[in-house]
Amino acid sequence: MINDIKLTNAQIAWRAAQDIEDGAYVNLGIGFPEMVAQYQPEGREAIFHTENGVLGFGQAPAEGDEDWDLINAGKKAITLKPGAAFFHHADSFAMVRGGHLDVAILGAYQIAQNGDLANWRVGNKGVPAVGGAMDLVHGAGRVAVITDHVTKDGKPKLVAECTFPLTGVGCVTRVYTSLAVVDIQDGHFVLREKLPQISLEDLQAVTGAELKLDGPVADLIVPEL
Amino acid sequence: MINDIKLTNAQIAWRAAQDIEDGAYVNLGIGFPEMVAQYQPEGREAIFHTENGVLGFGQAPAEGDEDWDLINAGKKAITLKPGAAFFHHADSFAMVRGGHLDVAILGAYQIAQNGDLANWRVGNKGVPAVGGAMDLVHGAGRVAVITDHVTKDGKPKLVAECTFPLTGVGCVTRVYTSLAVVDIQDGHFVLREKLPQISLEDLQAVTGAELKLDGPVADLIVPEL
Amino acid sequence: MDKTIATVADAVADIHDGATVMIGGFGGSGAPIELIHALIDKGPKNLTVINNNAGNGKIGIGAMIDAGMVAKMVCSFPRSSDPRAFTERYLDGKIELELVPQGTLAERIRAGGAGIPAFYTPTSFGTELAEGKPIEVFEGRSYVQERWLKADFAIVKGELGDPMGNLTYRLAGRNFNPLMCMAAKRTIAQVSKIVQPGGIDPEQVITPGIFVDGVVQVANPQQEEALIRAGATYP
Amino acid sequence: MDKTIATVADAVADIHDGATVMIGGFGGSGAPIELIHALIDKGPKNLTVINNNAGNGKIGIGAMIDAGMVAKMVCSFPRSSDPRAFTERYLDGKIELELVPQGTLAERIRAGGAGIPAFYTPTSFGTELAEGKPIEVFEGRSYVQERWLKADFAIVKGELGDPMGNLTYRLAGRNFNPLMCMAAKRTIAQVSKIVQPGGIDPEQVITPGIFVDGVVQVANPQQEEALIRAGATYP
Repeated sequence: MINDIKLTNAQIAWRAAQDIEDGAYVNLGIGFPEMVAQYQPEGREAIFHTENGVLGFGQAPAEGDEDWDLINAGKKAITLKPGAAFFHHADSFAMVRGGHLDVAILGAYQIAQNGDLANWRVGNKGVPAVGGAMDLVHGAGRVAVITDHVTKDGKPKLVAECTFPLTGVGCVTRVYTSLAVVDIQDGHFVLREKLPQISLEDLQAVTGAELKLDGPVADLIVPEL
Repeated sequence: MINDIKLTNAQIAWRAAQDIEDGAYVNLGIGFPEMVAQYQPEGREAIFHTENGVLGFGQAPAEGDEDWDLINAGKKAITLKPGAAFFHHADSFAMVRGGHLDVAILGAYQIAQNGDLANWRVGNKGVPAVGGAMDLVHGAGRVAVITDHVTKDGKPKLVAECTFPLTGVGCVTRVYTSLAVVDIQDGHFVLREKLPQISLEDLQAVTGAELKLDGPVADLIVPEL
Repeated sequence: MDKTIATVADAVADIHDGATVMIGGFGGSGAPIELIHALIDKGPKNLTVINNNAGNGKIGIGAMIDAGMVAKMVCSFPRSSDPRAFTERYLDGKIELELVPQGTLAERIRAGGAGIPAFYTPTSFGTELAEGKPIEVFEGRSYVQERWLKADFAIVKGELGDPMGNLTYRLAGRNFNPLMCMAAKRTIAQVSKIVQPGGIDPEQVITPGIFVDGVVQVANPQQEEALIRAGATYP
Repeated sequence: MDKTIATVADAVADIHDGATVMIGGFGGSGAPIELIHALIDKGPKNLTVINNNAGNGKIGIGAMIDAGMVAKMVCSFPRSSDPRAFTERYLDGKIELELVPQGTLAERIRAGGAGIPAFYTPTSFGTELAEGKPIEVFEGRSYVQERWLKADFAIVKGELGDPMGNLTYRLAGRNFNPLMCMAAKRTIAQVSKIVQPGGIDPEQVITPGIFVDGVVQVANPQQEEALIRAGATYP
């Protein structure tokens, strides 16, 4: 049932994009979070940062126009907007760690009610790879997560305590899911928006820790994209 | 007597310059050590570093041609040689601390036989000022000192233990004085060269710790400048 | 995005009593004289000023000190050709001094900008400037633990700037300026010329705009050293 | 002063068995493919390789691993579109991995170049990558102590170089290259073009020559990503 009425990834990305202020410096995690760039509201322009040393990049180039020296952290070809800048990796992570980014939007395996994030590895098997994830959860003014509300087999991704290896401790402040928008405050999930078709009880049933209420819960908008 | 037969500052600077290899990266302390740049042997070219972010500078410009954005650490106007580079202060001291300079040549109030250097303040009065002195004594391949052998009132500057506040611990490896060239090895002064007119006894009498011998003592050359 | 500011007075308008202010430059090279003088016009008191030096003559930081605005200097070399303003007040106990080795000063400022709360350096080990600081041995050598340095404001001088805040510098005027841009809550740059976004080649940007909050054009900036040689005073 | 080297074979001739080698680039961007391939031709064994990644496909670092030259990788992200070379050996226990968060990797390399033996970062606090590392609290927040990272050799890719060793980079090909130049005992750069001293504007030098020991011209360098898409293998 839950799977029939939920936001698509594009719709989650759209919702997250609505909270990005004009002129904000933003890092979008590799993969799904990169979609957020496509849904900046009219009249607002965020400046996107990528770990490998570019500030102010734009869309992907047309196929065949790629310059493989000009890529993002996901190793995808990008283009530059006017006013872009290049810098080396230490300066790039000075921006991250030094608190110069306004927003980082990341994917997640699990988010705990105290803001702990697990998004780099699900167990001890295979080849571990961390990239910039553990840096990005520190320093940005807001660290937000976009994610399906539950795993593919229906288990909660918003949990009382992470069971997967942590990326960062107490770092996430807002989660945009396929069903809801949830803030993390004082060690608790606080529900801000939910799909109107879903009852609070049903939402709570697929959430691994208590969803507190703190004022009215708004309807989560379902944009036509 | 000692004061009648001694090298001039220019001659001390000349002697120090003879030990600088072709292609060496060199920082010369403010004031007297700057003279060393004038006596590079024919056919050798050192690259000079200044703390405020220039590598590869040359002579002072003609009076009236100064550009006061282009100065050295002593705030004197400089010119650039081909292949020069600018960088910020953190990168500049990365060069210093990171061991990238081959030679630093500094002035001194006192040098102890264990290599301790005192060259930034003589007591607790007045306004203390340290500049880059405490950084320069670390990281360069060789830290050398040029100095008169004794103070203006005839007291030894090469001492058993520094009595003035330290700039650095165990950092100096060679001292070029107005009377001698002295290495610092294993906690001792080792005499390498002396003015032939001065006896070992007379030299020892104006030196505050034992001058050890380790092989022959060469004559200190008195260049005509 | 447009970070340009119309006047130097507007540029320093937020700098308040008690603020910590980093001021770029090394001696007169890269010193933002017009911003400093605008700050003197505004006149906040009780400032902590971070600069390599502590003013020269009766202009710039020297004039700030003379105007009684500076409670504390953090610097490496409070001497100059005319250090009277600082020296008198220091010897009278009217201004505080935190003396920091120059490379440590640069690295502490970079650390403040880079989110590194502390680091170890060989500099000052065994000297009075290391007193009271933690010492740790790495690979058989002793190092001093130093803390980051941050500020409420940085005022710096660039050569080109654009509305995104990207900056270049002129010659050795770079010095502390790019580091201070990183380490302040609010960074204001005066530049000789404001160009359009893209007017600075992205490979030639020295300070990326993320580190800069405001850019004001001062088309023909004064040079501290030239002013001092001309015997200038401010105001 | 002339740091130019005639051939890539000469450039890597000193890299010996057991050496620690930093290799610049992020994925294929800024990766010195010709120097890596010259190193494969020479064939030293038992290398520790420091790079953000751990090779892609059957060229570059992937080919080094396939040639059995690499005993240990220090990297942040040993995954790629074709990570087979590393993955197989890692899962077989034939290659060691030191996994380092990307920003910490960059800062550790810079620290190695800057004479900073250790620093504190918030990154990895509370995670398994901080296990065994000293933790310290500054201003109420916990930080992990990380050590510098140095190497015997660095091989990097620049765009312009001069005989003094000054370098520029191309677009985002800068990445780890300038940091690695600082942190190795001997740094070799391949560049698209060697210009005369002064051919790079002193204000546009990204890596000052003091950090570089040898410069070799590779006029039309190959791009790793393009090679992989073409299904290339080396040798």
